[in-house]
Amino acid sequence: MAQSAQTDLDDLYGDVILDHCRNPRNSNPVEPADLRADGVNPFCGDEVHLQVALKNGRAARVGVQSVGCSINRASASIMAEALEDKTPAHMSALAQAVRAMMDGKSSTDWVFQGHADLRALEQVREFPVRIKCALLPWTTLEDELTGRQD
Amino acid sequence: MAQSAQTDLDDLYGDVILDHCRNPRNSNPVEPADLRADGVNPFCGDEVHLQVALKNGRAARVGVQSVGCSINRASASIMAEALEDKTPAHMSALAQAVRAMMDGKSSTDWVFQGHADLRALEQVREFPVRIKCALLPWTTLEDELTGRQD
Amino acid sequence: MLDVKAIRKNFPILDRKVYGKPLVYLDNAATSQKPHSVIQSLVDYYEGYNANVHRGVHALSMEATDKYEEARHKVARFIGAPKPESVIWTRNTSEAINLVAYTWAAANIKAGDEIVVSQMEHHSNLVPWQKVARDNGATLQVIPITKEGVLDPSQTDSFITRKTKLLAINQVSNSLGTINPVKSLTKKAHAFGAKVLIDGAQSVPHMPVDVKDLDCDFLAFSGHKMLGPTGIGALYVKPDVLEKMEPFLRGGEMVLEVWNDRATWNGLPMRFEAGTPNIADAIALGAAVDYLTALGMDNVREHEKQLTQYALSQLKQIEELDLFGPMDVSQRGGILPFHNSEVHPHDLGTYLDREGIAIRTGHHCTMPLMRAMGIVATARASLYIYNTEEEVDKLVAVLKDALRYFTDGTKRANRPG
Amino acid sequence: MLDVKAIRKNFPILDRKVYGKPLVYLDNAATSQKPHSVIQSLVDYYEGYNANVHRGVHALSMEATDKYEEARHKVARFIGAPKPESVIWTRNTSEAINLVAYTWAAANIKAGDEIVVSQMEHHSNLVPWQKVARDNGATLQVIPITKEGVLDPSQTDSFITRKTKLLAINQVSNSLGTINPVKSLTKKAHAFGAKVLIDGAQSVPHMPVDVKDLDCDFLAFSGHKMLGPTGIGALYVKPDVLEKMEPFLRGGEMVLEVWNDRATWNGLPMRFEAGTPNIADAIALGAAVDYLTALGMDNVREHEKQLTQYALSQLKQIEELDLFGPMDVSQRGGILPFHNSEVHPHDLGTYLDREGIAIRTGHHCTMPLMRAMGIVATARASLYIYNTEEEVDKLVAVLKDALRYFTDGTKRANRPG
Ligand SMILES: Cc1ncc(COP(=O)(O)O)c(C=O)c1O
Ligand SMILES: Cc1ncc(COP(=O)(O)O)c(C=O)c1O
Repeated sequence: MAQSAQTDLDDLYGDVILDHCRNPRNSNPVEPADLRADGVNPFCGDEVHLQVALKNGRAARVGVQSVGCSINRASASIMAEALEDKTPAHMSALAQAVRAMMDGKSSTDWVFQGHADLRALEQVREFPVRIKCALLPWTTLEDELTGRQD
Repeated sequence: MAQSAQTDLDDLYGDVILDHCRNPRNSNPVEPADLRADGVNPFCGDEVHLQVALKNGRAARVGVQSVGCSINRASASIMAEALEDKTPAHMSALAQAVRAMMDGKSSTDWVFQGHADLRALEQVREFPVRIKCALLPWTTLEDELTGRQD
Repeated sequence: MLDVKAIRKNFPILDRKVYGKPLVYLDNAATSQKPHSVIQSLVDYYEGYNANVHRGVHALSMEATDKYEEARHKVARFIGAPKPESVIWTRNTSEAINLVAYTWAAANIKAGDEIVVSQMEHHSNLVPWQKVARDNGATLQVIPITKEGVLDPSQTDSFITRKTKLLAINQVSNSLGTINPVKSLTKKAHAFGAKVLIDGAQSVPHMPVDVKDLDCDFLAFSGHKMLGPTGIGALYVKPDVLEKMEPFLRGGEMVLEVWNDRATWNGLPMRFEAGTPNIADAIALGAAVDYLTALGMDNVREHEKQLTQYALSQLKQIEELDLFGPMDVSQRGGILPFHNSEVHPHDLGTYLDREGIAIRTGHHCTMPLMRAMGIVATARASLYIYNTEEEVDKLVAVLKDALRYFTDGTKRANRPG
Repeated sequence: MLDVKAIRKNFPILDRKVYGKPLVYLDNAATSQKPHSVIQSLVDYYEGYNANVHRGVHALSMEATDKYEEARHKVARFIGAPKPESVIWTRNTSEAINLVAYTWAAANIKAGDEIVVSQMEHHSNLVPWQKVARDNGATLQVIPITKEGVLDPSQTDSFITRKTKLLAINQVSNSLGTINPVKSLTKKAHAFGAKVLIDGAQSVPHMPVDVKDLDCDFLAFSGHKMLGPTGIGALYVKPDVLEKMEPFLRGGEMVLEVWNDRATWNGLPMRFEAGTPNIADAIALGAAVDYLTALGMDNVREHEKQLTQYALSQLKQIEELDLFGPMDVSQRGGILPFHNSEVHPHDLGTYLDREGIAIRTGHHCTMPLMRAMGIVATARASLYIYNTEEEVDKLVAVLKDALRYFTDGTKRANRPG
């Protein structure tokens, strides 16, 4: 009975997602940190905590801890990996690109170069109620970055 | 085209109703009066004004003036005629009997003896929205009578 | 122009007979009839994807949420709202106006302020302001009307002043048909810093209405008067005003986080929609908007204008009848109140009913207007997209019969059979 | 007992496939599905006698008014209300509770008074009281619950005191299934002169509820959870309390006479129903009540009790699952919340959905309860008259698969194809 569901589900919970979910990257807290943000989705209890230490304007150390459903946790881990060595401006571009991708907007391919795992999040679009779960890490990051620009 | 409607309508606007409507009985104000009541239905502007002068505990002179639709006016005139020579207790019984008749309850025939015209009001039951019009004179009377008993 | 014959086929109820006569439905200002597509959208919902909306993780809930929010988009587009979130679902126009009274007005109207309405408001756009005025120590000002049933132009300006905090006015009067110059009034009120609420119950169903063009702060209207089901209406609020409004009804859906002693509010428009919404009827109102949009609101207006013109010209020929409202159809919606000094409107209404003709009689929820006109009640025929000149002819013919019936003592003898 | 097979035939949506699988609808606490008779009653209304109610002199309006008021009678009889006029139509439970908060409570709760609720209230029976308490200087008291998810019997009594002005409590918890002893609580509260509001959203659809027996002052419930359409619910108010209540929404229908500066109120229940009501859905709720009455509410309760017993016994066998709420089904409605510490409810919900099984996941509008239980969200299956043991078996089987899928790293390799 469950086999056919798995075929569908494997689109959502693909190997990349499950791998990140089970083996989250850069999950140790970073201290001291130049960027620091915490995000919560009170509806489902998803949480994300983010720290970045910059060196020469680039992420030298990244820490992301997440709680909640697998989509949120995988997205947080994918983000933790993607932020390595990035400038804040580049982080911003990544976050915007992920949001655009989830909105179904044409994706700006160059952003994804070297970040194949980001593409795995695209599957979440087929599960509209879960998009918020996938976006929480990224909106948390964006809020921190735009907050700094103010 | 209108003929068939008239067949129906003549049930409501029967000869008795139209006769009372056009030639209202006891329509002159009575002064001085022992019973005096005024009723209004603000929804449609129907009005009833009632005065009764008693002598030896019976209605010696009755005055009823009405404004509004034909059903209200006919009912007021029928009432004006029916109250002649009645005791307040008998008036009360009449009012209750009319109300029961309009509610579709079994009518207490003795009340209607000698008041054939009261029966004409029974047709209004077929026109539910007009029942209030027919009842206004009677509820106005009842309010006055029960008010006196308090 | 409208293909009325084709339109009529879409309305199942128009096949109905009343007392053996074809239904002539001329009570559209009270509520409109519904096309098949609207009724079918209810069936589709309940047979196919009924579920509670928002946050449901299962397929039915996602489908219902999509269609429900799509309906909000449709309604928003229909009235030219800048964002779908500026459209809040309500039960009807009355609830929409009360929502503003309990939230924006309760918080912003201060002692000494003035709330301005007109003498031709529906009770729903008058009684809520009476309470706000009393509670907050403000004054209710009523713009008088002329004998023709339009806002008195010599006086209107003097009512909108620095003291005005809110102008609440209908765009089309349900009792007179009068089209009020709400755009220019809004401009005047805004010049004094006042907010403007437009009661669109009788305009949104019948003519193009664009909130950006009108620039109003609030627009209230009912779905059931515009081919939609009963139980659903909407309040449009200008985004910057809405952002600052405190919630009205409290409970599920409208909160973000809740503790025992406090709560934070959800985003717009959910903040104003506590509890399970009227999902099916919102979706069906979307279907009604689709229907009207396909016809084109300019065409709807043009049809009604021409039919109103025709009806006025016919009714005028019945000498015993008083007509109310402006005679210039460019200033008037398809609402036709009439009155005969000898025959009570109820008697007329009953007579017409027995011929299958549905009109409304009474004060039409505008008692202060009736009082100002020196009458208690009128009979009112009101038109919509499916009405025809033949129906108007029937109304006029039966009306003549009725007047004869009630005023001519000899009619019975003349009647055959 | 119920003939579930026959019942299922009456629900068109149950024929639906989701992702090619038969729909297993276990989200009844969110909203129930609708039988054909309810859907048909909407079609009959809109195709046959749609018209605005009250005061209409024409045939459609009289027919609509009759059916509409007949529905009120049905609902009143269904809950044992002494008079139909003590039933006020609302959109849903949330609006019904807000109506009491804005009217009776706003006028009668004084500084120093206490409003008592429980730790397991739906946001709709909590957030409105937070506002009343704050506005009126009263205190909100929250009766704690035990680990088993019932009101803490050692503490409950101490919460109902001379200071209590209102006890507002659900009869069945939508998050736990707990049946609260509302009759004895009402007695206690009345002994101190307090009024009692019962949130019947999860009880009225599922068991016999009699307001005379409970002796409550207010009972709120939603039509959409009891086979009725969305957009209609009801508030019962004890007649002597209702008589003294000021109106809530103001406008057409609820007034008797209106002047420019003031108005008098119409009789009951119209005084609380401003504007055009949700006529069609009220009539359809009447049809839903007919359906439930024909089944017999004792039978409905018995069916759910047995099915709940069965479901609990099956779910208990999944060791990795935490179950919530009382395990004694005589104290519990057909609501089955569960949780696994490793797999988030959303992931479970998505997995089940792809097998056609609709459950709800989240905080179920009871955040303070979730916090008290030390979790954020649960997955919740909830039962109704059309659910079967086979469906429970399917739930349990797929749940086992899901837990394996999300916690067993090797599952993919094991899968054929
Ligand atoms: C116990 C309880 N109270 C109140 C509500 C609110 O009902 P509605 O959303 O129909 O207003 C619900 C529905 O979820 C409920 O379960
Ligand atoms: C001008 C106007 N305002 C308000 C209303 C009230 O609308 P509803 O009864 O749908 O709340 C009406 C409807 O009769 C109306 O015509």
